Amino acid sequence: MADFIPHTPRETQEMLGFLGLTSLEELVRHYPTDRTFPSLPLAGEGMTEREVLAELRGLAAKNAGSSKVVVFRGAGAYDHFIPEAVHALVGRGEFLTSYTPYQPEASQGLLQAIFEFQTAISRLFGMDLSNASLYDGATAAAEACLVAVRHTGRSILLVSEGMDPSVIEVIRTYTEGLGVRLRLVPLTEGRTRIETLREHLSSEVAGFLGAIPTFWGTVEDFSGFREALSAEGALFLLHANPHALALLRTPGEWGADLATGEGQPLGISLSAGGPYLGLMTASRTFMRKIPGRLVGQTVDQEGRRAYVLTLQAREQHIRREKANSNICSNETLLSIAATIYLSLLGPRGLYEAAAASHQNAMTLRRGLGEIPGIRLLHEGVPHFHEFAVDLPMDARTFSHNLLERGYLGGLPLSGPGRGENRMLWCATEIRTDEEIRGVLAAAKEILAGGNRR
Amino acid sequence: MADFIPHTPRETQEMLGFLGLTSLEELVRHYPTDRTFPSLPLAGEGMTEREVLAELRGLAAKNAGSSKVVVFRGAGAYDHFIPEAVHALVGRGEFLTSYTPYQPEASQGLLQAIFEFQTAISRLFGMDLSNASLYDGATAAAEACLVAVRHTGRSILLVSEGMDPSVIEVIRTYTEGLGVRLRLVPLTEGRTRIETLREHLSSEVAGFLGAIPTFWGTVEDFSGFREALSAEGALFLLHANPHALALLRTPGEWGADLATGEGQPLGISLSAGGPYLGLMTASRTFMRKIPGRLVGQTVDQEGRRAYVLTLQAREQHIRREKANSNICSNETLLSIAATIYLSLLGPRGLYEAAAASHQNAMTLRRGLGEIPGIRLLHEGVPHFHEFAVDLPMDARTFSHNLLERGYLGGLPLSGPGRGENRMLWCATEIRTDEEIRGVLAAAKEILAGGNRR
Amino acid sequence: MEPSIWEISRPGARGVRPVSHPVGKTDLPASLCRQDPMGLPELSELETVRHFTRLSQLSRGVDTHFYPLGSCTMKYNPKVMDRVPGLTGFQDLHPLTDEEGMQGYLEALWTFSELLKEVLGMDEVTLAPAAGAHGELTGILLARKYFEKKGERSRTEILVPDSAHGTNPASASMGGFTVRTIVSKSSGHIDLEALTEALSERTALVMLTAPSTLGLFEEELPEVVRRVKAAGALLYMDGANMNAFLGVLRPGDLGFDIVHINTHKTLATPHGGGGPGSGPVGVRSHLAPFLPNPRIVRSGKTFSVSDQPESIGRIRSFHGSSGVLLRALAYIRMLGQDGLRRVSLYALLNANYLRKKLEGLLPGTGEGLCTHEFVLSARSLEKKGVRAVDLAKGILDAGYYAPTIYFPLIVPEALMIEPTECESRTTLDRFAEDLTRLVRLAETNPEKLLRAPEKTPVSRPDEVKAARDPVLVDPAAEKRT
Amino acid sequence: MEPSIWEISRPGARGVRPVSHPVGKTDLPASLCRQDPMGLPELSELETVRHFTRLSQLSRGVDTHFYPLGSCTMKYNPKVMDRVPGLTGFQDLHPLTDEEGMQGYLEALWTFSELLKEVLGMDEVTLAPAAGAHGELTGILLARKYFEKKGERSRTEILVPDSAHGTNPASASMGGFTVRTIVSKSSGHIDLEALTEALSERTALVMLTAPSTLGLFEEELPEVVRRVKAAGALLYMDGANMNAFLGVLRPGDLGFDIVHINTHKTLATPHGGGGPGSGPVGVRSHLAPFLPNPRIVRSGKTFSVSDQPESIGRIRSFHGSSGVLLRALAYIRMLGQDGLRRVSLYALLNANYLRKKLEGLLPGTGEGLCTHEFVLSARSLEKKGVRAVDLAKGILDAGYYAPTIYFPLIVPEALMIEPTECESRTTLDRFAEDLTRLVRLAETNPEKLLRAPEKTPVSRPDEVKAARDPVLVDPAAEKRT
Repeated sequence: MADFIPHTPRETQEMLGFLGLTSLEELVRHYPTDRTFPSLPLAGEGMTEREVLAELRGLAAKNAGSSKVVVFRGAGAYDHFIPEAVHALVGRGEFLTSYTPYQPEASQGLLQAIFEFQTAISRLFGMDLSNASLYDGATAAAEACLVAVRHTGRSILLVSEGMDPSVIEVIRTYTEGLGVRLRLVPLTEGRTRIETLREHLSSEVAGFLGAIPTFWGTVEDFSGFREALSAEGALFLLHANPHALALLRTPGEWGADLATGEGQPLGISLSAGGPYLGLMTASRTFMRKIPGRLVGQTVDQEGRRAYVLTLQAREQHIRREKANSNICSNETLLSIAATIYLSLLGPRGLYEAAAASHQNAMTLRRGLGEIPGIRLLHEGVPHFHEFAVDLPMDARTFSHNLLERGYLGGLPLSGPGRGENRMLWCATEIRTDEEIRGVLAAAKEILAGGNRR
Repeated sequence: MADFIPHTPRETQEMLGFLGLTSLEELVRHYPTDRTFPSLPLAGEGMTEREVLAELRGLAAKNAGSSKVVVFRGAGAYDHFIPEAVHALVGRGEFLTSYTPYQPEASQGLLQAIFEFQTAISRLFGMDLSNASLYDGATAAAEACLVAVRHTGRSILLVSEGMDPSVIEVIRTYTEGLGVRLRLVPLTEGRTRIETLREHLSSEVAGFLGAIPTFWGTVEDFSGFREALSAEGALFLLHANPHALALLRTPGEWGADLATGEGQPLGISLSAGGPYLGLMTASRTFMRKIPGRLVGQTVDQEGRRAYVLTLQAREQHIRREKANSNICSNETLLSIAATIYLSLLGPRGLYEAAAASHQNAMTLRRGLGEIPGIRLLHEGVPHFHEFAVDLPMDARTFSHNLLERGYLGGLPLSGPGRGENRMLWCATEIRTDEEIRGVLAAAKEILAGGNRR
Repeated sequence: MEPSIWEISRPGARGVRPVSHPVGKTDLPASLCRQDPMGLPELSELETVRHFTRLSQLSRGVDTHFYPLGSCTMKYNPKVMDRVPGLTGFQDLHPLTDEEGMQGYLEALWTFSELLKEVLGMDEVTLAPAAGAHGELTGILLARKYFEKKGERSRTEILVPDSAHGTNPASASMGGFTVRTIVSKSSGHIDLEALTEALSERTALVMLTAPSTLGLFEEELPEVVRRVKAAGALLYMDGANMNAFLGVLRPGDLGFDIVHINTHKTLATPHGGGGPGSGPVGVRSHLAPFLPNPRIVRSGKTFSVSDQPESIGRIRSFHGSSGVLLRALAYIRMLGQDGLRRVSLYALLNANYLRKKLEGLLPGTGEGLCTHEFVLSARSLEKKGVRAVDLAKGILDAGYYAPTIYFPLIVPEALMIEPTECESRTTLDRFAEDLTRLVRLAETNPEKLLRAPEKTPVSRPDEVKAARDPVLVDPAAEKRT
Repeated sequence: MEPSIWEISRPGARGVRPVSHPVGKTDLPASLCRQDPMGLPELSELETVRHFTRLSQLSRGVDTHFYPLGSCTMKYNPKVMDRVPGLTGFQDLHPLTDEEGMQGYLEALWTFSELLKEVLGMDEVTLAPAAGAHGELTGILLARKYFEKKGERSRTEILVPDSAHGTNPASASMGGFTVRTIVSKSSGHIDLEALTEALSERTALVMLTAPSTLGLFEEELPEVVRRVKAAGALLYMDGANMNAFLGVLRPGDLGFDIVHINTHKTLATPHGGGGPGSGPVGVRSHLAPFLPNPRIVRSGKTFSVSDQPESIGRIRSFHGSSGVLLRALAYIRMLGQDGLRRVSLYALLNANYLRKKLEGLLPGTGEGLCTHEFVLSARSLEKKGVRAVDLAKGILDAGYYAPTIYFPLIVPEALMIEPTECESRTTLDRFAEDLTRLVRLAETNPEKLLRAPEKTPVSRPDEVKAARDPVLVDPAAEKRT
């Protein structure tokens, strides 16, 4: 019952008349098919907005979102506090209903917001520059790998085994057709030994991609990596949780050439996995080699400060098959959300959120470690806000029992090298002591009790 | 944990220093009391925004709102469809965070929106003009009565017994101190007979206030009222549901001098009773006698169209104790919401909503009338979208049982002349046939069954 | 300029459809049915959205500009508060829901009034009034009822200082009282002698704005209280200026019998372009029985709504403006005791800082420290033909909203400036520089100010024409009858 | 202009606090901790709100202006759709929730893909791609996998017409293919001979945009399909222009093997200033096994997520951009079958109407009816020194966003105009008048156009300077290190 078409019947008739037509259907007579107007499994006239909202509200209510269950799960998507002002501002129609700012004079606000995003992210990563966003963290990492391959002309990519497996999968998907060989560099006790890195290095290696922190929540010491890689002419790539960078040594401080990350922790809703925000930063050397939009500051004809899309010679609409990437639409609205989030929290707020996440996770970890039968992994290694444990029972069953008690517990892991009983936990700054005590009590009860179905 | 104060500690110190002070507390030393800084039953540092939203969400979840129960209750507050665009637009910061447009050059958009509200409401009521809103329908009716008293210099007010009792109460509260005598004009079979009106008329009567429709949902025939009142020098006032005016003869068509109404049905959320929107319209004679803001169209220095607050000589900030009313803040944001609502629905949409409300109510009425033991009131009299019935059991108990089944049924009425078993039902355009069948089945079950607690 | 919505209207166009099925004619008799066309605009949803989005952009708010509108406390309205009234269970709650179905709502309102009682130092609170002026009227009706019950019907006068908001005398008048104006001293403080002289056995109520509209706290307030009580009258506090003492002092402790506050000022609820506001009233116990119906009552863990027999009656249809009140509750909860105090202390800091920054520029009122706002007089510029309004228009061009002008009435060419606690020193410094520049401009190039504003969508509207030949309804809509 | 957020920043200022308790130092070893300052701005919440509110006002969107940006389908984004991703249970759902805790979400996405299958006439759909170009890459990787499984690894070429979006060749290249460009006929249609010549046993995929970027539907499409299939290659449809045939014809019925659509174009999800978009891909059954992981599968009334062994693998971290996809689902549901058809028919009506209104003004491409957009060439104005970009700037001053310029590349000085179905005839008439006036202006007073825009917050930025000496990070932030 809605089509958002403004025409009155009379206007339609007059417009058709102006075109010398008598019916709308004549407008598609020249279409190269006789199978027009297929029958679709939809009511002829659709729903009212009230009806459709009711239907979707019903579906939404079936899910165990974080307003229903207490979330102790991360693994790439994090349940952080998001100030309401973020939603209020990015929801403004001017941002929401504009497109890529091809006409800078009519899009200065949007361009400035993106420019501020680039600035905030490059500063947070300690890198020279940032692009204006990519799809998500995984595709950003994959694009960074492609930069390394193109830049070095080499075909082997070293990826830390500590990388989120879904990120590794995406890199594999992106690089498989290009003759790139992916080699996983194993962890030792949750960290990459520089000796292990050296063993994998050769003159065919385009780069090494490490994680801050690892999928297991461990914080690596990358001392000497930059030098070891440079010595072989390989690039140093890091993939970082931007929230963690409020606490941890940055890609810039480690000497990375390119650094990527998933921007979701910066004020983006969990939203069942998307849309998220791909971050890509680089040292100035790679300014003309990275993919995606870039906004630059310049002046207008009167010398006033102005912003424009710049260095477009890298992009698909100019270079076509020779472009750095095929990316066109990116995640601008979410990059603005992240900029607003970072502005609202500021350096101290971001530090507090990150440090409280860390502290909550460590409290949870200690508590779990005290439960008989649960074994902590990576003992003695520093963690950010995630950590792994081995359970004395099947992790999926354990998770199911926690969910029944109102907790989205750690992520059950399975597959090669992980066993069936491994679980990856996370706690963010918004978890309270009471919630932590609650999940620990639930865990004890499940392990003690009879409901291991 | 929030105070929305931007000062850094250093700025605070420097500002205090500039003032020759060393502490903030010195700023209140001259306050004429030694009982400063009382202890309050609040945590020293308050809650984060997340915590406070969680608390309020918890309280909200305890209520049987219309997303939880099917509403068949009206009696002054109506569960109509509200397009999402209404919320999206009135929520824009420029509207939300501005105040009464004292500086017209910086508030043209706001002024134009109010001007459009005045236009839409005056057209809907069929009256010459509308003010820029009052608090709610009841206070609007009371203010209209005061206009009548002032205009005629008389002290008796006739109010139809068909008026919403809460409106009558407010009129009584507003007029009691002014020596005004309120006389209720009784209904006969849900309508005021003109003979009855004539019996109440005298040269002391300031005016008669009737309702479109009555509290009982009945639609009165006011033929001859205008003439009868004019003959006695009394004013004809009508209080109308603006939604009903899409169907029913308007105050303007009946010849009213002033007409008021509750604007809530025009796109305002139920919100447990407020803020709502007081409507006041008038014939041109009363332009300088009505209370509240008025926006007028004029031109600026260059002859461009411009809008301003006008005829302010009526108002409290100019006339003080001689003002038409004490009103200052009114309900501007809600008047904009109503204007957006009316623009989105247009005349056809409003007609459809009103007509479908009427038809749904009549379907429900027929259904209830078929249930043994339930007696319909006001048979044979036209209704809008409300109607009364007598139940064979206590109405509150009946309502309680309906609520348990997911229905907010008709309003249980009690008090003089109403009995304990009377119930006032309502159906709006958003009630479905299925919901109507559902509540009828529930009603039958309750009346048949054992759960009359 | 944006065309009017009737100028955009296209006959036959439709926006949102409220029902999914076709709706036929009703069976209502034609004699009772509307014959006139409805005269509403006809547009698509996009046209409506575009129109009102553009209108919003043609208005300044706190979200876009510094808004030093004195007496109105245009502080920041935290975005989180905007979420509260929209919560499912509040937004969609019918006001006449059976009590069992609105326990959460009743608890929220009850909690808010309990907090307000403490903050105001009063024994009872009503949340019903829809705005500050509505709160005043409520307070006045309470006083009437009180003396009626006491058998003192001869108390028919209300005393109001000449510095008061216009709503005070207007409310007194609406309540059926005679208003006597108390002339202020030249310092702006209340004239104790004049007050004493005016007080009599006819005095029902003395309405004070504390701190006064001049940004001053009556030094002699304790004495004022003593004399009013001695005369057997009640003392009313217009709490519009509560941002000067939130968490710092309590009207009840000062001896006031009745106080109203404005949540849209002190408690950060949005002003909405002129409402909705809300004006809770606090009273001492001797006035509690008369508070408006209905009342929210707690009994154990259950909340209910009931009418009290001695009440002044209803002052509106339902309980109160919950969409506003719940926002204010959230605000108090977020601030906590320390936060509430900081509000006032920083409001005072900002006002005093800005006032001192402007020292010597234009004469102000009062000695020593001001409260949360202050008043300057632009009279000295009259010799150049520049009035307060011209300065205000210059301030618009400088990128701000303008201060309140010509109020309080007792200060000629008044500019009433209230920065609130929410503005940064940077903003205050910049505003002081700009105002200084504008006053200099008034002296060197007054013509420029008389032409202001030049950077707004329109220049000064012809207000005389507007009042002389009022156009209150869009002519484009009339045409479509 | 609005200062940068670092210029507003005040060291030590704070906005929102994420936690209610003080947070101390962590026990992490200093060698692993950040030493550099974070370099983030420090502001109050109000300063942040005011800054971004002002920035928003400095940008035009569909909500404020007619936005005829060709190829981008800037239609109205119904406000109700904005509510959907924020619903509790969607917005707060962790993507790795146990399946039992996300049945409603999985059902919604499954329902949407079922609908898309029907709308596209394809056998399977993936909702994973984050944008149109991402969908293209997905389709190309599917083709690679398909031929790999089929043992036809020698198919290493992708044919792309020269009228295609730049993303087509770029995606092909990212997928590891060699791109061969097919030159179009002067009419803008595909050159069947050139295509036939280019087709070989090395051809994996032919990527067509249908209708083409010139706003024309290939007349000889059935023959194109026949020849591509005969060569053993797959046929890809870039569905960016689906607004020309939504509900009218189905790519599957035409013989395409793979198609992507852009929900932010055809299905009215907001463009967000450059994203998030979403680019679902539909395929015929022979390609279904290779769709990206994870897949949403229904079994009875239960939905689950699983990986398929032959998949090309993951193309992003999680399932898809649900915040976008759920909006699109709402849109389809609201329109129904008739509404979907009307979208295209009215998009065509508007484009053809506006094109005819402009007839004779500037040369266009194609004979007869166009589809949902059309291309004009401003080459004739070059003699006056006016280029397409100058006309675009004039259009900004006239109160619109500008059409796409310099695309498609094969039309010199191209202006690509797409009005969408959402604009009223009034808007089209006014735009036609304004464009006519501007073209006349180009002839009579070209200087005026070369100076345009004059009514925007800035005039033309120096793009050469921006590229020659790139400033990509705010210098004000650098200073604060």
